[in-house]
Order: sequence, then C-alpha cells, then structure tokens
Amino acid sequence: MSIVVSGRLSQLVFLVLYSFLVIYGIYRSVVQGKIPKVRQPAAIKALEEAVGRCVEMGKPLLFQTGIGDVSTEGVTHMAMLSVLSYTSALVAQKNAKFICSTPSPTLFPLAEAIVREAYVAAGKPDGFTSDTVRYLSNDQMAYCSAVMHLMNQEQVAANVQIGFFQAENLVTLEAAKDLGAINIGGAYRMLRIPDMAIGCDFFLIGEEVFAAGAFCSQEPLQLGSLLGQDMSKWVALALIVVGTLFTAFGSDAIVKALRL
Amino acid sequence: MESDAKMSIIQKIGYRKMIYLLVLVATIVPMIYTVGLPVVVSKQTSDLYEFIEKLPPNSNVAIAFAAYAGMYPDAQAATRAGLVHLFRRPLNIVLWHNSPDGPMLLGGELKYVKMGSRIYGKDHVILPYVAASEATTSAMGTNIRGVFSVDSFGTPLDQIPLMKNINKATDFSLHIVMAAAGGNEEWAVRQWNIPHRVPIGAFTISIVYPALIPYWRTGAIVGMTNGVRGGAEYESLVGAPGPGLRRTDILSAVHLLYVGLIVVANMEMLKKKRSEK
Amino acid sequence: MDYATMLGETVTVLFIVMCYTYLIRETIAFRFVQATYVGLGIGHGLVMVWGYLTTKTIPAIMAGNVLLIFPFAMGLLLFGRLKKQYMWVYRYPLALLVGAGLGLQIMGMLKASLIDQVVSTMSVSLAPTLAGFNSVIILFFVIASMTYFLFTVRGHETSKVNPVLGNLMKAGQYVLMGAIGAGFAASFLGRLAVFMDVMERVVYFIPKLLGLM
Amino acid sequence: MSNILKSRELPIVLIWIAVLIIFGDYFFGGTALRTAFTVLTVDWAVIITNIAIIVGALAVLQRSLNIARRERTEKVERFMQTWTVFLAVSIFVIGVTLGIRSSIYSWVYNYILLPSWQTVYTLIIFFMATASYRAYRANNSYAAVLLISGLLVLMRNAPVSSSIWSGFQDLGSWVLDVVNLAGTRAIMIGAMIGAISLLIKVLLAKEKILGE
Repeated sequence: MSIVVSGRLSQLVFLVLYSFLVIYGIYRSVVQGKIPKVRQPAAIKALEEAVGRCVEMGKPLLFQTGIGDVSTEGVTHMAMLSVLSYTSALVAQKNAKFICSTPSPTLFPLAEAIVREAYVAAGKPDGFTSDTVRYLSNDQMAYCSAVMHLMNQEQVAANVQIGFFQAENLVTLEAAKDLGAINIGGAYRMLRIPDMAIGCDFFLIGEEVFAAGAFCSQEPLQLGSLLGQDMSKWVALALIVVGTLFTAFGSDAIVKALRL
Repeated sequence: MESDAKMSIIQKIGYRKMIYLLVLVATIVPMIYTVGLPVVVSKQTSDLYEFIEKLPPNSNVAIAFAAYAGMYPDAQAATRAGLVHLFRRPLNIVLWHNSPDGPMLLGGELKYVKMGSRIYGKDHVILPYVAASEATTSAMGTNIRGVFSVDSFGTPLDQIPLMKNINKATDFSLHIVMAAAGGNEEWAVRQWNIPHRVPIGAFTISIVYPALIPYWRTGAIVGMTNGVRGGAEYESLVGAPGPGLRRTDILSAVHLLYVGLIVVANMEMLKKKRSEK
Repeated sequence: MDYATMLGETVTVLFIVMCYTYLIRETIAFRFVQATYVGLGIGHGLVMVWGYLTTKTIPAIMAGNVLLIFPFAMGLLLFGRLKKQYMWVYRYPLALLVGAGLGLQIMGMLKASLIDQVVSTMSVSLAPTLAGFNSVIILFFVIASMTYFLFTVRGHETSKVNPVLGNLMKAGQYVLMGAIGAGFAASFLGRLAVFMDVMERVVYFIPKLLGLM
Repeated sequence: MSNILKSRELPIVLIWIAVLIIFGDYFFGGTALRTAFTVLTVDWAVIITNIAIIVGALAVLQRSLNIARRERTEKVERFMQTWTVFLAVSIFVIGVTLGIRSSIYSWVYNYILLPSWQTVYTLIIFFMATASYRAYRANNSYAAVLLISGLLVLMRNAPVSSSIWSGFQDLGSWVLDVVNLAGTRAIMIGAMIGAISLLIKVLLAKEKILGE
C-alpha cells in the first residue's frame, strides 16, 4: 500500500465511502424517486418568517456572509452561499428590503453575483443595486463597527449570519437584538456555536450548517444527499460501537486499521 | 403594567444599561484595590510545563508566534512566562512570526527574558513573518527553506549555525503555537503532529481553549494554557509574576458578577412563575 | 512622556470613551470613531497589499518566475465587476480559490475531526478509575449527540416509533446544551482579558499623564 | 468563444482541478503534486486575494464618494463619508511613501487602529453580560442544563472559586473535559460528513455558488 501516503489510507477510504454514500442517497432520491422525509430545523422555517416580517414592517433583512477568504474554510463559505441564494430568492419574490454585508474581498463578488441572479430570476433586476451587497472593510472590527452603524441606520428587522464567523459574531448579534431584530445564525465549529446559540433566536449547529442549503431547497437531489449523510453517520456510529467492543476486549485491531 | 413608583431602579434605567454599569464597576474597583488571591494550577497547564521541563538539553523547539495585537492581552501573561521558561532551559529555539504584529509584540516580551549566555544564531533564531495558513504550516513541515530564505535580520539560513541541521518538522522535539487567535493550533496538529508526529504545545487564548481539549485528550497537544488564567498559572509555575497574577482579582470580580446576574435572572423568573400561578 | 506619546494616549482614551457611548445608544461620537476606523482600516489594508506585491510578487516575476504573471492577470479579472457585461469573468480566479478552499478544509478535517475523534471515542477504559468512568460517559454522550444530527428521522414521531432512538436524541440534545453553556462561559475569560487591558488604559490615563505611574 | 467562457461548467472544471491537486498531494504525495499544491495555495491564492482586497477597497471608496456627493445626504453623513475617504487615501500615501515603520504610521497604528480594534471587540463584555442575563434562565430542562454547565465553568474560571470551595475546579473541569468534549466530538464528526456531502454537490455543479 505504498501508493497512498502512510497513515492516510483510512482517510481516503472514508472520503471515498462517504462520497459514495452521498451519491447513492442522491441516486436513490433522484433516479429511483424514493425521496426521504427530513426533519426541518426551526431556523430554516424562521428564515422564511423573518422575510415575511421584514415585508410587514417595511424594514430590511441583513445577511452577513461571514469573514475569511474562500481559499480557507471553503466548504463553510459554500454552505453560506447556498443559504444566501435561497434567502435572496425569497426577498426578491416577496419584495422585502435586503442588504448583504461582507468583510471578505473574495466573497464579495460571489455574493454580488448570487444576489443579482436571484433578483434577475425573480424578474426584478432593478431590485438589485450597487447598495444591495456591501463590502464594508477587510479589517474585522472595522467591519463590525460598520455593521453596527448600518443596522442602526437602516433599522434592520432581521439579521442572518450563517457561516464562518469570528470574534465579531456576538457583537453584531447583540447590536441587532438591541434593535429588536430577529437573529438567525449558524456555526459549525464548537468555537463559535455558543455565541450563536446564546445570541440567536434560531440557530443551526455543526452539520446542519452544511445541510442548510439542502433544507432550504427541498429538491429531491438535495434531500437525497441528506439521506447519504445519515447513512454515513450510521456507519460512523456502528464503527464506534464495534471499535469500543474490540478495545473493551483488549483488541486494538480497529484502532490500528484506522491509523493505516 | 406597574406604576412608575413601583418600578425598581433596574427597570427605570433599563436593565441593559444597569448591567453595563455593574460590569464597569466590577472591573475598575479591583483594578484600584488589589487583594491578590492565590491560583490553582490546572492539569493542562502543568502538563505543558512538565513537558518542557523534561525535554532533553539541546532539543529543538519550534515556536509559531501568532500573536495578533488585538487579542494579545489574553495570551500575554502565558506567552511571557512561556518565553522565560523556554529560554531558561538549554533548548534550541527556532521562532517564526505568523502575525504581522508579531515582531513588535515579541520585542516587548523579550525584555523580560534573561538571555544569560545565549547567543543568537547558535541556540535561538528568529525568522521573519509569514502569513498564517494551513498551507504554509504544511509547507514548513517538509521544507522550512521553501518558506524562509533568510532570518529576520536578513541573514541567509545556511549561514546560521543552528539552522544547519534543521529544515523540517521532524527535526523538532516540540512545536509550540503561541497566542494564536484560532486556527493555528489546529493547523499545527493536522500538518505537524499527524504527518510528522511532532508534539504540539499551545499557549492559547481562552476562546480557542475548549475547542482544543479533544486534541489534548488524544495526545496531539501535550499541554496548553487557558488565556490569562492559564497565564497566571504558568507565571506561578515558572516563578515570574506578571500581568496574569496581577489581574486575577479582576477576573474573580467580573466572573462573580456574571454568576450573580445569572442568579438574579433566575430568581426573577421564579418569582414571575410563582405570581402567575 | 514625549508629546507624541501623550497625544497618542489622549487620542486612544478619547476613542475608547467615544466608542463605548454606543452602549447608551448610537451616537455621533461612535459614528466618528467608526468612520475613522473604517477609513484607516481600508488604507492599512491597501498598504499591506502594496507591500506584498512590491516586495514579493513583482521582484519574483522580475527574477524570472514568469508563471506568477498568471495569477496576477487572473486577479485583474476581478475588476470585471465594475462593468456589468464583464461581471462573469470574476468566476475564473475565484473558482480556483473555491476549489483550493474546499480541498484544504476537507483534507484538514478528515483526520483531525473524523478519524481522531472516532478513535479516541472508542478507546474506552473499563478500569474502575475516574478516567475510565469518564471515557464510558464520553462514549455514551458522543453517540447520543450524534443521533441528534440524524435528519431523515422525524423528531416528534421517533419516540413513538423507536423509543430507544428517541430517548438517545433527547439525551444528545442535553449534552449539546451542556456543551454550549460551558463553551459560552469559558469564552468570558479571553474577552475579559482584552477588556481589562482597555480599561487599564482609561483608568491609569490621568496618573500616567501626571507622571505618577 | 465568449459563450463557452460564460458557461457555468468551465469554472467548475477549475474547481475540480484545484480539489484534485490538493487531494492528490495529500493522499499520494510526489514532487510534482507538491509543487502544484504550493503554487496553487501559496502563490496563486495569496496574489488573487490581494488583488481582491484592492477591488474591495475601491468599491468602499467609490460608495462613500457617491453618498457624499448625493444632494439629499445629510451634512453629518457627508462629512463622515468624506472623512473616511480622506483617511484611507492619506494613510495609504503615508504608508507607501514613508513606509510602515515610519513614526507617523506606527503612531496611527498603535494609538488608533489597534485600540479601535480592541475597543469594538470589548463591547462584547457588556453584551455578554446582558446575553447571559437573558439566556441563562432555567425556563425548561434544556435551559437548566445550559445554566448549570455555564455556572460551573464560570466558577471554575474565576480564580477566587478555589478559595471558596475546591470542588468548583474539579466540577468545572469535568464539564469542559467530558460534556463539552463529547459535544464537540459529535459536532466534529457530523461536520465532516456534512462537508463531504457539500463537496460532492459542488463538484456535481448542483450548488449555486458561482452565480449566473
């Protein structure tokens, strides 16, 4: 097994196995038509309600993209972008006021394109202006202060921050709360989850963040991928149980196999 | 609604502003009147101290100095005590900067380090700044010269005696990440510990600390300090009192204030529930 | 204390106080600090970029590393956003970065956040010690919290259909709550440290100015 | 030609290439892949990101100037926007001509930029107090667990607690080392699975991430 770098074989096996399970889940759902039923996290439903609330109050919804560049934490940013795509489609349809703010120069053009596309798709290309997506600063706390000012100036009614955030997270959440806005958040790292959980009205944690796009779209393909994820989790759970039994009886075969 | 006369002071000022005021008081008062309470050393801190203490003489230690000025006060105490400790032991130290603020901050800390008979280039080297990322951490693990060609004074690495036999992760007995604001420790674990089995030590800020506990359990991180609290512990282990021990009173006061606030909030809630019944 | 330091300390303390006025409500003082900070932040960012390009990239290209012209040219495509009909060109430089980001994150997580965690969870010890007890508890807690993330099982029906799984999910939710409560409380410490530093600047400002410290 | 270039699929090919380079280097190693990896993640990523910062900065300045020029903009707002642009331009000129080690540049950095970062950041201390006053209420059994674990860790981190009762240290550490650890682990394992699933969907071009 010298082809694979030593110590990484089991990782490759997992990557391939999990990819296969996700593809199988998609195949089962799209081709065989067995679309799985899923438990919808409250935060996704809340997103829709938040848009409605913004329309009612005539106040804008603020979507924050999170910090950092696409070349690091790429998966998290992709998850955020698919939620952004869903949210902007919603606001465009319902004619809600919408602002997307970003501290990341590389996420800025991506966010701009996605929001513009959503407005075009809803048949309202004029709804998108150069003010809709705002790059405020690449300095973390300058961005944070700029968002606080933006929230006050625009009197936002909802604040969405799902993705990769750092220390600015709780400050912006509390500033929004102070204005009476609904906070919807999501973080996948334990480092940020507590802030999100305490500061938000609705939040996604861990895997839910990566699955958020799937929950939003409700397409068979996306729901199928969720089935694949669940199968992957069952595999991991089974492995933990079997491995524990092995170690309990004094055999480290499984641990050794995982270290291959 | 209650009448104005019945409203408590908290309701009149608004509970938010009242709490803000209390936070200010709890910080400022112990700043002026210090008591100097003792600290208890935690397992993770003593693990790191012991590991460094037991390193054989002339071991090579790599330090990624990742202190961002903004978050630095949290790690300052531990960093200073850690540097004092590392330089006190006969270890070869290779330090590089992972933060643009590093050179300025390190200069301030090295003032507290007793250099004794140490000679730059022979037993310690300071490399310049390189942007912190998983990729550079990984690149450094296999070929340091691919990332740095000169040290922070512009001397080519090949002309530095200490660097003669050092070029990759496996040349080191310990890799310490200092004062990073998130990410660096995990990159070190993934790119230095996993492929090259170099033990990792961390002088962390306390926000990162809980997220690193799993790595400490698995042994990838040999030990770590928890923010300014861990700094105070490390200061007492090393015997070099500094900003950590000076601030323990404020830590106590504000933490107790938060505990008090939470208790009050729950009592309020219970009262409300009872009156509803 | 020389005049530059004295002026600096004064400006700093003024900025701190002006910024904290936000706690009462958004004031013009806060807005001024914010406008100043954003302006300086943008300028500082540009200076850093300038430094990198003039000291690293351009000398490297001059020295014969002609390949670096490609990322440079690709980066320039980002200016396409200024003209509507060329907006699509940004995709090329960013697609590469997206790919790199995806690969790097997954690569990093495979071992550290999957294999390592699975291995250490299954390494239980049945010894009658606290560590042994903890390892069994951790095993149970991890399994319980993992079931919380099962999406295709409908939560409210689970306890009827499959009481074991239903109760595990409930237990998992408790564990996650406990972890969140602990994590939030633990983060006080670091933030407090920075706050103490800021407050020390304000509290010791006048004694410092008078030369008492 | 431009239609092909405008297509959605071509950029996805670039994503594939980048992902394959990174995975290839990680799993199979080899000098060629290593070089490709370094070129991609160190040279290319940094240069493109740097240019993105310029593009972004210009967008901010342009926006500020537009607002400042608008007739209906209030006087105060007009001043603030102009002030922002003025500072950005002047600090850039100072940084480029005198250098970042010049005394005026480091004065600005040490006495304005750095304290501003810290000051905005430490607003969090006040916000955490109100957030915990609000969130740590034992409304139901889940919130009660949140409350108890939070209180134990708070008491653990307060240096004074060991003088009150030594058990706080052990209990708080137990919460962090066992409960927090177990939760973190479950979240990490789940996140990995979610990340792989998302990667597959991006590679299949089923995620709207690159716009039109």
